[in-house]
Amino acid sequence: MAGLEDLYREIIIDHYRSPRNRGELDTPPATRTEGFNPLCGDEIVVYLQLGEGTGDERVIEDIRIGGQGCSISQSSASMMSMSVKGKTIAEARDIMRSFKAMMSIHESSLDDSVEEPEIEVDEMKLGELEAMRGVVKFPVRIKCATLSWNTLDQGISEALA
Amino acid sequence: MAGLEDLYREIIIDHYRSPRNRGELDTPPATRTEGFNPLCGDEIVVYLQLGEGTGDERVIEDIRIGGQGCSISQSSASMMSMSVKGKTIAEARDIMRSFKAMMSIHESSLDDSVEEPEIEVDEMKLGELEAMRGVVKFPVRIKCATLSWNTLDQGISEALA
Amino acid sequence: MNTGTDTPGTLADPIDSTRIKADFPLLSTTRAGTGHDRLITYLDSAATAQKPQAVIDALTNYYETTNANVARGVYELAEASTNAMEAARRKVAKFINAPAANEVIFTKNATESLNLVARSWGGTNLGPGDAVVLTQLEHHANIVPWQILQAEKGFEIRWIPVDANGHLDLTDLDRFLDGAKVVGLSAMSNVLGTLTPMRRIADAAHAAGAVVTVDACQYVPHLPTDVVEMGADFVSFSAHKMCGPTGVGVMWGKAELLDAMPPFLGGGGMIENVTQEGFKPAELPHKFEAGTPPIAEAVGLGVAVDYLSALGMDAVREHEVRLTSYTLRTLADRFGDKLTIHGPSEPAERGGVFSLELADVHPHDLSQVLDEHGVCVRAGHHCAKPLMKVLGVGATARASVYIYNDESDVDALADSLEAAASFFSF
Amino acid sequence: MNTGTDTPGTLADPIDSTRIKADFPLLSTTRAGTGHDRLITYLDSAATAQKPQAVIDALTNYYETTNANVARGVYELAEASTNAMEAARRKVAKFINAPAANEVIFTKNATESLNLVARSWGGTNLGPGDAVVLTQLEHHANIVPWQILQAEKGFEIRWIPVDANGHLDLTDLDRFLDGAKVVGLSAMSNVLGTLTPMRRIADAAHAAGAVVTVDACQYVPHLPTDVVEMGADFVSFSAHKMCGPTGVGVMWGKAELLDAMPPFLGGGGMIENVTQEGFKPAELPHKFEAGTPPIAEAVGLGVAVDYLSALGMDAVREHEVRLTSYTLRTLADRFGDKLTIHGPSEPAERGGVFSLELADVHPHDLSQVLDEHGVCVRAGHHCAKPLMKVLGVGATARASVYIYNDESDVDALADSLEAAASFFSF
Ligand SMILES: Cc1ncc(COP(=O)(O)O)c(C=O)c1O
Ligand SMILES: Cc1ncc(COP(=O)(O)O)c(C=O)c1O
Repeated sequence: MAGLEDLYREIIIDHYRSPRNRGELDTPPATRTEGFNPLCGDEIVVYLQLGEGTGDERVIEDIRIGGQGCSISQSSASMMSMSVKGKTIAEARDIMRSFKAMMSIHESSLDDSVEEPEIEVDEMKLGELEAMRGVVKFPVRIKCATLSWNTLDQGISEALA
Repeated sequence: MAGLEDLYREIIIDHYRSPRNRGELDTPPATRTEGFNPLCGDEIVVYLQLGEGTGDERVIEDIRIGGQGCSISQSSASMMSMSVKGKTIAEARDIMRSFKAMMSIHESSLDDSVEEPEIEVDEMKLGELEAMRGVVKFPVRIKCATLSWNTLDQGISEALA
Repeated sequence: MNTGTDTPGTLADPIDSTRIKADFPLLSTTRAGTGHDRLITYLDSAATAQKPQAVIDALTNYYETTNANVARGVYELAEASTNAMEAARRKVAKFINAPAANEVIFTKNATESLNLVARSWGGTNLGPGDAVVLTQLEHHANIVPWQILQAEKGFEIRWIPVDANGHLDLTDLDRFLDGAKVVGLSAMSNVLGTLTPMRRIADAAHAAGAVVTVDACQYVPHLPTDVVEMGADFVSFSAHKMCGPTGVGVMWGKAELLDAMPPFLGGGGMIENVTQEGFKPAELPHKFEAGTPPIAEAVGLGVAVDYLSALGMDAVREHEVRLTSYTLRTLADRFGDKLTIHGPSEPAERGGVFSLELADVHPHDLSQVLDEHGVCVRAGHHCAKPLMKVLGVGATARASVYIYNDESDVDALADSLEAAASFFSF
Repeated sequence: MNTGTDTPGTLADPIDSTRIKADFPLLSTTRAGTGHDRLITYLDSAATAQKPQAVIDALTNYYETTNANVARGVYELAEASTNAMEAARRKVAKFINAPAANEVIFTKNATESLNLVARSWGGTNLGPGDAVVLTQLEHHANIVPWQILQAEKGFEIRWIPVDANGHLDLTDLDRFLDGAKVVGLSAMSNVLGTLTPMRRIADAAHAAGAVVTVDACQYVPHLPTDVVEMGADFVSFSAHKMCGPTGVGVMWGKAELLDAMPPFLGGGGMIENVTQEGFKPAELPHKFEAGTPPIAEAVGLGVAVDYLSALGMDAVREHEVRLTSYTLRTLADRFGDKLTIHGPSEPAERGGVFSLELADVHPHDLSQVLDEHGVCVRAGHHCAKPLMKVLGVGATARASVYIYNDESDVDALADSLEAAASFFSF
């Protein structure tokens, strides 16, 4: 059985206690996107301010996080905000893909009879986000970890629209 | 276990093969009432022609039976038509009560944990209908036996209305 | 899909029903004191199938080791319970070749599944001037939900007729489909055994702009199922007819349609957010699974799927084609014109469901006598009253076979039919 | 109804939970290899209850000896199956003191029951200008069905507020009821444990001309229930929270109301006749039971009712009042202000459901640590998001007790809470 230390790495607790990029941005020009974890009530709000340009080449000039939830969802959102700030949409999507791959490979391997496509995890892109790897041993919490990323995904679509 | 002979008494088979009062009556002056056994598709049509008078004192001057179904539902309808023809509504209701009591006492005793009111069966009123007693050992068929009576009951209400 | 067979008789039956019967406690043990002091001949699998020990054990095991409410619990037991149910969902998805597991919705039975489609898709997309096309083969479960909706929305219902051999008469298909928005279609008739040309009808329906909702209650338990190949948009079936428990059914639907539909039942588990002002539905499959799902039942269905998959659905189909041939031959040989068997006469065109009429013995009386001989068949309208009317009967006696039936069961049926014929000739 | 208690402490607890635990396999056996190599402390019965051996055995027995589809079969096995289900219906009727067994409708869960009431009664009787009165205590199952209907019918929804102690604030009841046609009311909150003054509200509602639909999910399993005394028109609950199987719920309603309502789901079993032109619904209870019912599950519910009746619901209630006192006292003694317990402080005014907030530890994280100590509690919004908003929290950690819990479970909870407090203080 996985121990609590696998889940609650120090860096996670640190982001939970001192969340980065917490706050709001003026909308417009920024966009505001809400995400819910319907199973537990965690809420994440992502504010996005993109730079000029076209499509995936636009840069995430600023990002702010609101909402409330458990240590995993809040620290994940905080880490996410750091990892994508200043990146282009394309780069942010790359990181997102790697992060979700890290989460979902393990999610599926817990069950029998699953055939989901194996996605390569690009560890280089993850950096500090690697600390979240322990979450996959607690499958119920995966949704906590991915909530902010799903909200970001939706936010990007809205910002580009 | 009850044997088939308990169910298929000769008199029942006789009524099935040679149904009495089979046919239709002109409506109006007669009434026409349909009954269905939703579980098996048996259908009974009861035509009623009441005499003059008021309420329960009116006489069932004529009755005809239509529809289709199994030997039990058809013979029961045939016997019923004989037993109520020429009787007042009040008398017919008495017979009906006795017949249903005969059916339902046994229906309930088949199950545990039942508390239904015990109704006295007035055997004097039943006459030939007594032959139906064997049906109660085959509870699924009770609904076949009571279908025509329930249709009569409804028909009387409609005729009096 | 292989709905036919490869020259039955030349190879051995791929299913050893004697061995299989031993897996089914109700069929392999006598029950003294219950009036059943002998083995019964169970020929009512079209109503509900018996359950193998593995499925019964799965329920016991679930309640003894894993029971907890799903999806909302952080603790390990709740997680195990959720995993067990989601594993069952993936098994079902694979069994019917669904493109994605979240397109598999657990309902309480096929009837709820069909109501869900009618209410949620139909309630949103139908209005006066529209048409819903059904067939005269349909079970009430694929009729009444549309009639309920019709009263509210005022569309027209059209009926594809059945011909004298129990097949759908598609002569006027194009005319029927003109202006149709929905086609409701049974994949196999529960009265006649008719296998319908689903793909042909589905393609025509789609060309006409209609969605296709398939009642596969009698199909999924008996034939290899591929919802994509079928061409269906929605496919509904019940666990209890395929060796699974009562209390759970399946509604498969194309994700793009399901995503666009409003939820059916409201409550816990199907929401993303609720305020006093309103709610936002959750993602698939949860959107359509309000309240505590039939958890143990879904797990049991998963094990039933394992059981059938181990036999192989091609083998199941071949076994039933053989047994159908044997049944049609035996009954014709022994009863000739005295016995009518409704429906297609070609085994490759039908399943093992036999609606019987024996001379002038009413089906109820017939099945009563059969029961006296330990032979269980169903008498009645089989929830297909419009079809009864087409057949010109009020009821039929229906015998139906499954994996655990073999020639000896058919022989017992024939023997008891003879006994009935002689009993009622007094 | 006795919702209070006779001086707890002066007499012995009428329920011997240690003996009772032995009846529940999941609670009395360790499960090596599953990560559960010790007994667990199950404190999530408000989500779902564990099942006694008798209920599990009833399912096995049903499938091994009685399995057949109900109501339509003439043969003995089908009759035995029908009798078993109808006997369960009568047991349930007696358990809640329903005037007639045919007022007891088997559904798939309480959520379906509540949707049935909203759609079938509400769909027929509500329109613009009408009002539906709910309480801020409601579970989503008694909120979302009304919101779905509201979008279609355009009535107003009003909310009876909750006061600081977790009780309903009835100050403005008359104003709320003015023009109301429905009152939807939880008999006991699944978050706060609050017992609501049902009779008072029901009488006022009836005086105002409204019907009362009671969500009794958390009530029927825990207190003696008398639907007549409650003053309710409809009462909904689930089997799985009262030691019964998943996959079956109950909707009780007054016959005169049910008779006047249109059917909910359409299909087999709920009709008296079907033609291509339309259908005529069957009598109660069948009218509301479309399709193959949860047969084994209903039988299992009947056995759960037997089990609870043998204990005596007065005894169950007294046991829980005692355990509630002990819990409130223990937690207050050991944690003081560090731990908030939402809801009424008087054991006589509440059930054994404890929504906890421990300092700044998020409920999810809390329940994760508790699980590490084998203590199962639920974290989240408990399908009561509007209530969460009133409480000013996003989630709570909820511990809930039942017949098999005793002081030792509460002590284990307290120990693990201490462990959590120290783990998160690093
Ligand atoms: C108060 C209350 N109402 C309704 C429900 C819904 O019950 P079910 O999920 O069994 O439909 C629950 C349980 O989740 C509940 O606690
Ligand atoms: C063809 C067909 N459709 C629908 C149903 C309804 O299935 P259920 O009663 O499990 O909802 C049945 C079985 O009764 C069936 O045979």
